[in-house]
Amino acid sequence: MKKILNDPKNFVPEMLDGLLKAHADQLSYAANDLRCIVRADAPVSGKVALATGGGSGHLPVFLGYVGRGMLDGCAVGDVFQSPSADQMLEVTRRIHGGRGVLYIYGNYGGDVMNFDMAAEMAGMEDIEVRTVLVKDDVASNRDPEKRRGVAGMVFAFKCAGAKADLGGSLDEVEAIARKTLANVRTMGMALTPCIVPQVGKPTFTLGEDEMEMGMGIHGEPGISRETLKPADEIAERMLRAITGDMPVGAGDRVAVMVNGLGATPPEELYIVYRRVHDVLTGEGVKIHRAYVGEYATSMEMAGCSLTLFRLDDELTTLLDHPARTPFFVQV
Amino acid sequence: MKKILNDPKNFVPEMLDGLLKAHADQLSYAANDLRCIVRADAPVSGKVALATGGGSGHLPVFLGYVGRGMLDGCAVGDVFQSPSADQMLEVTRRIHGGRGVLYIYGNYGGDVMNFDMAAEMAGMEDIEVRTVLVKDDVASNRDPEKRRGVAGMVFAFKCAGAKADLGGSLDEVEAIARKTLANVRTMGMALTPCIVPQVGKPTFTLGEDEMEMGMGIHGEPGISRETLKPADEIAERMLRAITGDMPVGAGDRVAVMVNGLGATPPEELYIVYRRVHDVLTGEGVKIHRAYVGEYATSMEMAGCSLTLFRLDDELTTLLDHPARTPFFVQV
Amino acid sequence: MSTFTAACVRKALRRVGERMVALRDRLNELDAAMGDGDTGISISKGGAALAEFADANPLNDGDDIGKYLANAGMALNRAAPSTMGTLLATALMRMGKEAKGATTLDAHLLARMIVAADTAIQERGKAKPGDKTIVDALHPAAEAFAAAIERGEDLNRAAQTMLEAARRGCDAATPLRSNVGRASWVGERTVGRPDPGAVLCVEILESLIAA
Amino acid sequence: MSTFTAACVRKALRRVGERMVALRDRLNELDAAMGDGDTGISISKGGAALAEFADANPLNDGDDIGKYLANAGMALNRAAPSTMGTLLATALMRMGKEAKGATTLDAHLLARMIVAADTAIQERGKAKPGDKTIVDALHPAAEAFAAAIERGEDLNRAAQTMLEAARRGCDAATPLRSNVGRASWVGERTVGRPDPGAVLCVEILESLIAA
Ligand SMILES: Nc1ncnc2c1ncn2[C@@H]1O[C@H](COP(=O)(O)OP(=O)(O)O)[C@@H](O)[C@H]1O
Ligand SMILES: Nc1ncnc2c1ncn2[C@@H]1O[C@H](COP(=O)(O)OP(=O)(O)O)[C@@H](O)[C@H]1O
Ligand SMILES: [Mg+2]
Ligand SMILES: [Mg+2]
Ligand SMILES: [Mg+2]
Ligand SMILES: [Mg+2]
Repeated sequence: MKKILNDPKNFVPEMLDGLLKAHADQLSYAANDLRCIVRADAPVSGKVALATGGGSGHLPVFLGYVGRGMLDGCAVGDVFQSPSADQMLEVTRRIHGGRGVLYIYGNYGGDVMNFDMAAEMAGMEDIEVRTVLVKDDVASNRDPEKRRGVAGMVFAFKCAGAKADLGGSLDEVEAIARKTLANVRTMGMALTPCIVPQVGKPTFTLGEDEMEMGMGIHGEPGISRETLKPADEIAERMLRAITGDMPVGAGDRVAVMVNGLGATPPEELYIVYRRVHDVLTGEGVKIHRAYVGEYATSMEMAGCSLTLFRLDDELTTLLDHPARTPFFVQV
Repeated sequence: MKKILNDPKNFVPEMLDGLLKAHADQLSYAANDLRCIVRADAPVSGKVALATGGGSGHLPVFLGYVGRGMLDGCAVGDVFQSPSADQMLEVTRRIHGGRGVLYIYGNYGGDVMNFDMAAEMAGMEDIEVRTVLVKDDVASNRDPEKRRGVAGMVFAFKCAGAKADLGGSLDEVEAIARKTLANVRTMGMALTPCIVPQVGKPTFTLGEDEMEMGMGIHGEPGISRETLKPADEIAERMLRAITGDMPVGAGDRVAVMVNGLGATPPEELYIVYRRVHDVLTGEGVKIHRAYVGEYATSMEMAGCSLTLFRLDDELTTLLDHPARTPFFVQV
Repeated sequence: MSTFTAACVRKALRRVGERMVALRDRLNELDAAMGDGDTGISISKGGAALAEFADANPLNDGDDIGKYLANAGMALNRAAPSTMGTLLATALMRMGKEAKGATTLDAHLLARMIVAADTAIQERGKAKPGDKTIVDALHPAAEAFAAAIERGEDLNRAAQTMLEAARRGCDAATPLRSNVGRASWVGERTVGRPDPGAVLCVEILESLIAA
Repeated sequence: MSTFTAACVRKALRRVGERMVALRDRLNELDAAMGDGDTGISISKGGAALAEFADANPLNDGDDIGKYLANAGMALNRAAPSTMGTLLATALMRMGKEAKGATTLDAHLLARMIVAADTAIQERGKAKPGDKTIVDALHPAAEAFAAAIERGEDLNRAAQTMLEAARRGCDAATPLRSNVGRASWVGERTVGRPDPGAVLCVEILESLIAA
């Protein structure tokens, strides 16, 4: 296991300790628990608060989007593990600014169950909580309700966060999160596995010339395992999987995200972006913004995902709104 | 070779094509050559222009720092190869805003020879060119003049770029670049090799439990190959190599950069940062800013480097100056 | 034996916790084949938390066993907030609620508690028998146990009946295709592989009745 | 033969270019052991550019050979701006400058051109003999060739003398420790390994005189 760490048991607490020390101007934590990350200026009174949460090992997802114009708090679990209902509740209490709390997080069994428990407990304390699940991964199920949440969640954080920053009500912020996600689809592929520090070995193997289309960000097997294809073909396959589910055409405006899973260098992501750009613009689709880089990772997994976000004027304005977090700065 | 690419021969041009399409609002190119990257608004008249250049495979280094408050142009070579003197000259011509051009780049044989040729040719066209070489890697030689340039160059881009943005003269901007680099030291280590696309196999191998201290960003062998140590020990070793060469102590103010070489996840970088932070603050050193992430990479190499930047009031102001490039945004 | 005393409950909790710890590698392997390979990590942490809870918290004759179990459930959730851990924690909390105020557990109360665990897991997780989850083992086990107690079988025999039902349920789920949770994303590839949650259920019941 | 015609020069350029292409893997391997493993990539690109240049650009009797070589050097720099490529390009440009205006190359001009190449590389790269670079092969070769011509050896014999001097210089550098360029960062580990640049020099001279 080629990782830079001390005792694998301390991977998450030490990571959080370092991160909080590096970004003390922007981040703090609640309840004396490093896993309950909140904005340094939380609660922002009079603003709808946004919270997320989930397992570690996906930086910048999840806590990397806590900051001005995006999220107010994040409960942090062990690697690929949900945080506990307790921790979500502590975050909820600390960020609540009097106008309700919106949970936005990925559709994973453990997270859903714990967030549901936390929402029930918060409700008993008269904090109004709403929940929007991210289910953007078209590869994970034909049934849109059963899909898992991956990189596309960043657009939900961005637009709902902007709406809250602009003074929107809980209803309005929730509606923006839902509208955003109704227009976001992601498809990914992987070249290599990653290693959970406490397990110490890869959860799966891929042959030297194999790739897996549709693989999940925890290494969940995908749609098909096949020989490695050229970048252009990979780009087109991902694009077609998305537009087959959410058509875009001439006159449409989109944001594009090409996301690296960890070990894939930015150079390769731009090669993928190039093809996506050429195909989309060739079909008359206007690309309003391109996000190429690491937005949702799986530690040292090699591979990438493509996310398309179909925009209207309202979503465009919210996407363009400034934001500043330790991992995402837009001016 | 697990890379997402088309024909390896087209790795650099396709990467550049994608990158220029993704960042058309910020970047453009000169002389009809994608390898001659310039700010979209170049030349900025009345401003000292800054140029860099070097091989591909290190994103965000080099071209990722072209933008407001940092660099004006960058000549891009093949993977780990210098660009040609021609290309540097084209960049120089296009960015020259009437107040001279400063070259800041790493101390590598091929780059030095080509930049020297370019400077001679630019001189014949009455463009005043100055050169500052980056030699921050303490591991690469005992003789400071023979050291190679690595991640620390980002601080030179940042401070000299800020000085130019604030209207400094060529003399002043050059002096800031030199002063910055006199106060910058880097030390790195690697866990795995990387693969040059056109070579197709790793240039070296490291055993499953080995690391190499002091390895260069092209895979140049380092100071010692040894069994993998805990993160805290790695952090301390890098720190001691730096402070042995450039002492810092109680009352000093520094910026710290923990840079990932490509495959090492941010989680691990924060574990390293944590130890650096604790040791330095324990010794009374004040950390003014922390940069943790990928600033200078070697494609999919696993490993990290530590850079210390000793600050005075002038350098602090310049470091804090806003900047905006496709890979580096500071508000 | 026909009723469980406070001391028995505490010991059983400890035993179950230890079994969960021991299952680490096996559950990881089963989950790696169809999920994210971490069931064992999380369940072993949860088991350790249960054993620690039992060690740290005395349960004397006359104490409220229900409250004790509910608190153990909360400790389990904090230590193991994964899908499986959360469902087990939910089950333990609901069993505690069912036993609220009780200072010993007789056969009928035990049967109601196990049925409550089954109900709680189905409510929280929304899986049905046949979805290839822990429910495929737990649901028939709970029904068989309740029926056996109902028809007057002694506790030991009823426990064996329950365990056999769990085993049959677990085996019957193996040829199925996972329909919920992470494993559902794998689809066809889960066919023929045992479900980690169902296997865990059998193991927990086995360690529970191993006196 | 005692003078090179325009046609000979063009053919020689092509031959050298092809040899550089053929050396790809060998130079990569040598450089991998002490540098960044890319000498072959860059030199093969440069060789291809030289061969292409020779194919694309006629050189007729009466044309300026010096200018032709200088342009070839610029094409080489564009295609191969690595250390080795840049040094070779610099050498070629300087050889062109030395031969400026010449329409054939006689033995004495050839000797001056090779000395000029050596000087150019030493000026641009600032390496001295003994630093374990291409200079260790090229410098003795240039000196031996000039001396042989001086003492009246015929061109073919003088060329053999030059090649032997290059080979001896290359071999003598192998036990040394690299003192400049990327290889110097490796330090001790370069001892006993042939220097890619010195090997390349021998190969180029060999292909140059293979008529
Ligand atoms: N919705 C559900 N209801 C009941 N059991 C479930 C559900 N989802 C998953 N499971 C069970 O959980 C087991 C996996 O647990 P675990 O590895 O902790 O999940 P995860 O890694 O997704 O958090 C499965 O084998 C299955 O038995
Ligand atoms: N300063 C120098 N002067 C002369 N030759 C040099 C110098 N530096 C390196 N070389 C030669 O260049 C060879 C390496 O070439 P190359 O792989 O192109 O370098 P790089 O990868 O550093 O650009 C070495 O084997 C050596 O012979
Ligand atoms: Mg899990
Ligand atoms: Mg090189
Ligand atoms: Mg699992
Ligand atoms: Mg080299």
